[in-house]
Amino acid sequence: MSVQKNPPRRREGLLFEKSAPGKRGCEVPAWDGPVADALDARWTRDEIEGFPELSEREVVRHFTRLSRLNYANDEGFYPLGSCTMKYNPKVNEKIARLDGFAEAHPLMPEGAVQGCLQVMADLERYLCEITGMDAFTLQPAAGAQGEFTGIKMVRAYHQAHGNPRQIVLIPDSAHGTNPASAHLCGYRVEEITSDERGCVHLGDLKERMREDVAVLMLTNPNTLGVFEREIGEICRVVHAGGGLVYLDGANLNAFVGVARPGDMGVDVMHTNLHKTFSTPHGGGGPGSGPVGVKEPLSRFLPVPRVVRHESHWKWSSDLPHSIGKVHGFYGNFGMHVRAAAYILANGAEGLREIAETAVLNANYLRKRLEGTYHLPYASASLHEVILSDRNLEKFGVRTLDVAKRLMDYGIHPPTIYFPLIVKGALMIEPTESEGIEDLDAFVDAMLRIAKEAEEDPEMLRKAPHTTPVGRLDEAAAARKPVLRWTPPVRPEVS
Amino acid sequence: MSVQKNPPRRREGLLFEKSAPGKRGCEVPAWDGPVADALDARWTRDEIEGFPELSEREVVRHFTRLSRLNYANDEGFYPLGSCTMKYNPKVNEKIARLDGFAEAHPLMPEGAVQGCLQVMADLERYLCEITGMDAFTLQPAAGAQGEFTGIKMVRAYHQAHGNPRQIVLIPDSAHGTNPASAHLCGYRVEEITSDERGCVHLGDLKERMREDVAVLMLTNPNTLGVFEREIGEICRVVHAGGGLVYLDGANLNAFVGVARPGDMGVDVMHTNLHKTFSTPHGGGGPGSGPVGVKEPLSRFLPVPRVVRHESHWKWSSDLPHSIGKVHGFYGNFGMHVRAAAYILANGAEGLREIAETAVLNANYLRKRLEGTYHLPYASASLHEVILSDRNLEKFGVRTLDVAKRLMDYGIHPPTIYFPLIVKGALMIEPTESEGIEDLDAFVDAMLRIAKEAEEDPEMLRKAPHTTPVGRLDEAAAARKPVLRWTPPVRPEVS
Amino acid sequence: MRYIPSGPAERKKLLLALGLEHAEQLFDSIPETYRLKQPLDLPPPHSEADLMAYFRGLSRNNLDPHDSAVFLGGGAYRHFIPAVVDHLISRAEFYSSYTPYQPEFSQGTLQSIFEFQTLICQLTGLDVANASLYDGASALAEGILLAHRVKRRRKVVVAGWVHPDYLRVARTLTETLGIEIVEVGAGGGGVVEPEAAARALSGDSAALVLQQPNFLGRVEDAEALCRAAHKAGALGLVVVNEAVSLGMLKAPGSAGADVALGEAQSFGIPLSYGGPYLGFMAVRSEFVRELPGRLVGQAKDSEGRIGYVLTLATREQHIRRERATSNICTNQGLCMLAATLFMATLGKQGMRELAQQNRSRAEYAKAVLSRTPGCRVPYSGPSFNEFVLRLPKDAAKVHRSLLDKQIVAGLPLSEYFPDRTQDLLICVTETNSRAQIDRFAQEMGRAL
Amino acid sequence: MRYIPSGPAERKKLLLALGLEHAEQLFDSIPETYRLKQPLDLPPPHSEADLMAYFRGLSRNNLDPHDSAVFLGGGAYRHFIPAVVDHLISRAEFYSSYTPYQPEFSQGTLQSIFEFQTLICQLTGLDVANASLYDGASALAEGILLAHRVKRRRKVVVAGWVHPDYLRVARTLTETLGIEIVEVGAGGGGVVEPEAAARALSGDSAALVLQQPNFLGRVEDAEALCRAAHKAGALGLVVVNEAVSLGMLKAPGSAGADVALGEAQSFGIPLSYGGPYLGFMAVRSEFVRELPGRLVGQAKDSEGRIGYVLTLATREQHIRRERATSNICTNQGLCMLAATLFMATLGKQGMRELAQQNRSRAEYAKAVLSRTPGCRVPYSGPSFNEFVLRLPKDAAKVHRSLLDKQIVAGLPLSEYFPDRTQDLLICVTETNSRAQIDRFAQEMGRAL
Ligand SMILES: Cc1ncc(COP(=O)(O)O)c(C=O)c1O
Ligand SMILES: Cc1ncc(COP(=O)(O)O)c(C=O)c1O
Repeated sequence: MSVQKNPPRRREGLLFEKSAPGKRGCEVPAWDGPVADALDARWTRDEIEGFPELSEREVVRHFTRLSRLNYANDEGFYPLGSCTMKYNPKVNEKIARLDGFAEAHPLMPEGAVQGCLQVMADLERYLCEITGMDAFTLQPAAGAQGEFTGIKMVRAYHQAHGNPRQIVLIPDSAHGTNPASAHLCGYRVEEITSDERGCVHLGDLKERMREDVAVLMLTNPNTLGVFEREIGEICRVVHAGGGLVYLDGANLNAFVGVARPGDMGVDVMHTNLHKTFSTPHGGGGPGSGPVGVKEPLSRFLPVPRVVRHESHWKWSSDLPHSIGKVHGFYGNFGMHVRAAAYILANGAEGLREIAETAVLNANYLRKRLEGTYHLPYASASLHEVILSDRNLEKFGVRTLDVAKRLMDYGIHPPTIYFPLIVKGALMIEPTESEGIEDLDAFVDAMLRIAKEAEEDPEMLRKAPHTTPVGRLDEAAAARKPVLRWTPPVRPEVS
Repeated sequence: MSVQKNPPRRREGLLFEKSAPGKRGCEVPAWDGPVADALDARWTRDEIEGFPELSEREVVRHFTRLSRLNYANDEGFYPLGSCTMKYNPKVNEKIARLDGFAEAHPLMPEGAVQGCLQVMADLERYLCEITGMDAFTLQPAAGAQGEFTGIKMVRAYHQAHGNPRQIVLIPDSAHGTNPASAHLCGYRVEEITSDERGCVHLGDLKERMREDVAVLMLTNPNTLGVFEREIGEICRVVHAGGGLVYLDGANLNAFVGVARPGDMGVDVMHTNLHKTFSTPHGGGGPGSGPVGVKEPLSRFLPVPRVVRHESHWKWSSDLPHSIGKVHGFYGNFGMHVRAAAYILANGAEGLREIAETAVLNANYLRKRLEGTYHLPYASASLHEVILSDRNLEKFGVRTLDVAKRLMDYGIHPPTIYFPLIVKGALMIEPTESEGIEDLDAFVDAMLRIAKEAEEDPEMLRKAPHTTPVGRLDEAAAARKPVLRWTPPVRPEVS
Repeated sequence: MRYIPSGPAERKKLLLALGLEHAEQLFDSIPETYRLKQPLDLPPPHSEADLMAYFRGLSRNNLDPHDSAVFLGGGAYRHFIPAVVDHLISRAEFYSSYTPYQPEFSQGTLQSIFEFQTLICQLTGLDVANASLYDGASALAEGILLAHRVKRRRKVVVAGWVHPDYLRVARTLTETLGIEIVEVGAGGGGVVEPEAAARALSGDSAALVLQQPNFLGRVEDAEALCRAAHKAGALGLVVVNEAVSLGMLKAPGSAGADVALGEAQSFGIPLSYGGPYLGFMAVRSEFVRELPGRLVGQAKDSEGRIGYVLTLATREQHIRRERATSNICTNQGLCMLAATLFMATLGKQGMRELAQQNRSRAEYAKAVLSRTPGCRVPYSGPSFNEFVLRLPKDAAKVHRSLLDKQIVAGLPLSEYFPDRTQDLLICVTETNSRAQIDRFAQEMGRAL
Repeated sequence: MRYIPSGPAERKKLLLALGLEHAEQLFDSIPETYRLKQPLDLPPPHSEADLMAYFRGLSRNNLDPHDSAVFLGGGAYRHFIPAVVDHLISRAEFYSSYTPYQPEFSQGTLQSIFEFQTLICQLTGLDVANASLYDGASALAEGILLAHRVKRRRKVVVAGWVHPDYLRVARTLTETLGIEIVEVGAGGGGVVEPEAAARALSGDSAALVLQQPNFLGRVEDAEALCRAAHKAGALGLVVVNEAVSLGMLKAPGSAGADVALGEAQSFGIPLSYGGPYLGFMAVRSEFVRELPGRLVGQAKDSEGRIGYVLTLATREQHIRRERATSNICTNQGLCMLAATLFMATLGKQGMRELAQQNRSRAEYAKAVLSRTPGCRVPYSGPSFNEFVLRLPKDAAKVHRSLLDKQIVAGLPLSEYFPDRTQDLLICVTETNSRAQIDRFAQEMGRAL
């Protein structure tokens, strides 16, 4: 019988496939002045070939449908490790959209944008207090750009002391942006191995800490969610060799309000406003990666700096040793407002409660899942816990299968296969934004999947079964990449 | 094997089930003044028993999840007949939320709300032009309240002529609000039968048109989507008997910009801004049901009226024969703004294009579905087409089954079992907001369902199969109604 | 037209499918004589940018709400609205759908209504609540009609200061059914004497109506009044038009009310120049089949899963037509959702604190304003967030002069009661800062 | 804290499950010495109402955008944004999700990116575009790095008026890799002479960079410049910072560019005081494996259904680490979506008309302003929506005095080039009405 209880859903076509001539979704405003003479044809184009023509209704329906093919953090558990998928307060969206902010042109005279400058000055001050650093720049547009900015200042610092040095030390558990940023600053990267606790191998560090080492890029808690207890000693070793310590502050959520990197010997760090400070992840951005420094590095900060001048805020570029600019204007201001609002909403107590709850949640998950899933490092966890697929190997089930199957339970998978030092890693970061109900639902699903691995591994290997599309063949897609729509070739009319 | 490819989704609990003590989603603002002494206990209450305690995050997640259990007009075809589920322009939402409008208190001095008064005056003028009536009131909060207001004015009119009369004539195809509104105005309702074309049976009308008939409530095009061609003659008959003609303008979308009720002999009418004029249906409202009258009835309009006074707009209650007020303030202003914006966006051409496209779409569906589905009335269709389940009877499949099954195809069912004069009615109103792609998808689904009726009627009778819950037992729910959550009774602790 | 998905090409294709040549033929069933020979006389189509500019301009012809201090209540209240409310009611799944006739496709709306009904029951201390009515005024009319149906008596006694507009609407909506509304004036304290109300009640009284707090902001003795009603065999109807007071004042149900109804605009719904607002009604369970409007109940599917459906529809017009409990069809759905979100977000503690703070701010304002030479508060008994201030001179004039200072000094009572020329009805909510209140008192002093 | 779902009861329960007594124990792995002994010194927690009031107050310390006439461009442009853009990017499914690592749960984001990539290719006339970069300035740096990788040459020639901030950023981002950026000044017409550019190019030139229209608003001869670049074996890089111009000016790809990159803020992204904006980059297909940033490609599942995935990830840092094409990870996702929505809504005709109207308004402004006695337009050749106006006296002073009249008279060029004391860079878009332009000219006349 051809009848199916679940008839196949229509695929949502591309914008271009829905287009038909003569339509538009928005008219230009009426203009009652003269129409300019056309420019000479050598400067101009014909119509934009292939560009879609759609009504407003169709645009709305298309993207509403597309949105419903996405999973949202507002909808359910989203434990993407290292990404801190916390709740994005709605009021922040409203604040960032206040006309006075949203319509402020970046080249406005300072007197016309005192509100914006105040927000930025406030945020710099809050970040200094929260991290224990002496000064912040808000220019970097994301964490990776923050890393670049920080390392570039390190370089300027060493240069000012006569020698930029050549090497950046990075633990093997670090995020890929660390080596990439170091490289972009003209440094050679050397890896530090992790010890059996998952932490920086102190012996290895000491060995590699030579005089051409510019900086150690440390992540703390590291990507295993483990606090580098020996950070004091680490900093001493590096400083003794004339090097500096950079902190990748992506994991600040683990201890915000509890401890401060600036008190631990860190010289320069970035923080991701789209992680600890709740600015929305937006399907991949925009983010913001402010960089904080200790006093000796502050003369290298990017310009312009927001400074107080009598009763007003002003921009100053009077910083001769500055590394220059890393952003076309002042960074992602829209994210600065949101982060400032988030800090004000929380206050000191609220921030501490964030760290406590994030760590509590992660440890609860660890407690309930370890055993069933293999726990590669037994060290105490802070805000995230890393498990692996070792216990499922005997059924031929891998981390990828577990991740895909979670979707059938209506849950977003954790980060997988990172950090690289854990084979088949499942990197689970619940954040403080999950309550018992959703934590337990995740645990239940994970435990059921472990059972399914035993009972029906084949089904797992074909998961997900309930998503708009099934498991996509990424390898094939990379082999013959189709990166844009092109008009279908019409069979010639005979 | 206990493993299921599609594991059951968790039910989203009620707010009350998610509550835990000590939480709140919003704090009150800081108050730096004195705290008032507590009122005497005889005036006050203890805590609100059972009221939920939730964080903001939980509220957002709960309602985001609930929203995803809904089907949206922005998502797909929603051919709910008689409801005109057209596209709701996004800019109208933005306009209605402009601070100046959204924060205007209704008791503000007139000088402080000239913007609001202008909007209302504009809209009244537009509606007069569009319908051909002489004056409009915007007070009624929805169509049914508009009906009441109109009939009440009819009563006042007759009363002013010495006798309120006793009877309201209403065709048997009319919407249930018509008789209910007439009744509320103290009238007795008499039904007019429909003829074989689905229109007012002229003979029956003539017979019933006695001197105690106050008004005929006519829907045109009627609920079959058929234009009452003889409206001229109908009005003559009623007027000859000293009666008035009320037009239920719910179906104005069928001929807006093409013809005007005011030119056909209608004395009073309502229009639903949430239908023809695109204000959002909001899951059941709010709506708005302005009422238009011809000059002889205008002295009975509700007060206050917005009037011009020198260079300003003012409220005037100087209308001694007014029926009084039907709304606490001036009606659903938020809907007035949206409707005015919609009319301005369209202009005369746009409005006409609406009617043309709505009728075109309905006739296209009719053309493709008649035959497979039974067409009870062969008269020309305007904006909607009524089919029935007659052809499926032999398979034991009813209209309800077709409606439920449509959901499995991702399409909202049409209005069903209305109008009452068609057995097993499927009342399909595509509106102008559907393009060929969605019209065809609906046709395809309907044709497949007709085939499924033949091949697997049992499956149809159990549809839907893919929705968050299956077919709900409404009869059982009405028998023992559970209309609110109550705390679970805890087993006594022994 | 940008809102219509079919362009010229698609239009042609559809016409072709119908064998038509031009669109005019679609209207062949409308007699030629009625068809417009020329386009409507309306402004030209506006681009979105021009539309936005036009309406922004109009909105700026209103008083700037963020550059003024507004002390207006009188049936519409300015309260803070948490951002989650607008965020969620703006989801297309809520705002672009309609009455949940098809429950399997509408569980989001249905469950929200079920939650709303429960919240209203909890707040009012009654058993059943409906899914909304148009506004507080029409809710009062519906309440009176309900009492009329239940009691089959034709008189309704209105005790003391009920919102005058509510009464006007109630009269318009009920008078043709022969219902007579009798008002019992308030005593000197700004509240009605229960004895006076008792005297007005008789064997043909269907209900006694009181407003809590009343139109002058005073707390009525609802318990005594309801007792009097019951004694006369009438229902006790309590009208609430400042719903925030429910966080603090005795629940109508606990005070003996049979019906609580009113306006819930205060719960997350913008002032929006008077609408859309949110009428509500809750009753004792014995009257459930007499309730007007939609009701949602719990149901199950064949697998035993819980869901929600519209229920007891036989009360409604689409089934019972002229014998329905009301003619209402489209109600205030999205406002209901906003109120549900508001209540859920504030929660048990928030609702209480909000009420308390409204009162604290109002008491503070009462204190500082009554210290202004010549001003006094004529009714000294308990009030919530509104009170009457009596000036030594014409209140409307003072009101106008304060407007130039960007202060809306409440409502001159003369607008409703021409003889009350010296009274201002002043409302203070959590949106009025101490600085605003102090400035108000200062400028009042100058204006006198 | 209202953003955290666990209250005191749940917290206790979780602690109990871990066998802990108090939360401090959770941090045992952080050495005691580092743990804060007292709370951070931050303002107290703000209720939502107070938060809103505080930031609304700050936002009102900025110039009221609806009560002023702003003629500023210079890399950020005020354009009308259709309401659908904000409505759709505000859907939680888009804005609260992250990089689509798990394609089966992210088809909405992935398909949008695929559409964006296509739209950018169509606009630029090139073959492949990525999923976004931080902003136009960093896109230029990435473009230079790409040319450096492809050509293995260390010099980059910048021809004429490229945005000075873009150059500063490009320098910061590329200089440590030994890349040298050489500038070739523009000629008297405000554009660079192709011959001058050709002379500056040599065997160690990796690329020639030009901006179209250039920083002074003039249209460069991109074709001739790219030809010169190719002759020297270098790539032609075209920077676009007013993306609306692409609706009218020759597509960079058609003019011979190998790489088109820049800023697409003009497409539906609010000015927002300089960010977040939207860097983009498109290249000829031969360079696809050298592209920085994310790329989405088409894929299939086992049933042959089409879907979209992140692809060619081996270019990226999380796989290739220090040998990646760039360090970028989080990009400008939601801005990319806004731009996609903007382009889809305007569509083929809208993009063209928008460009034309920008030019018409700018030409009108040019005409009326240059009629002001003493003012002239020093560069008379073709321009788009920006142009330089030369005043008879100090431009910064005039600028300041017009500000008092609520007119932001463009950008005094002295802010970037101290010797250009008499020049204003003026931008006119569809948001500047004729009345605004006329008033600008009038007030300019008075100010001189
Ligand atoms: C540990 C760590 N470092 C750095 C980054 C890079 O930050 P961004 O994506 O903001 O550029 C990430 C982001 O995922 C991260 O998790
Ligand atoms: C024909 C007709 N008349 C009247 C009404 C009642 O209008 P409202 O729901 O706005 O009260 C409707 C609503 O569905 C209708 O379709």
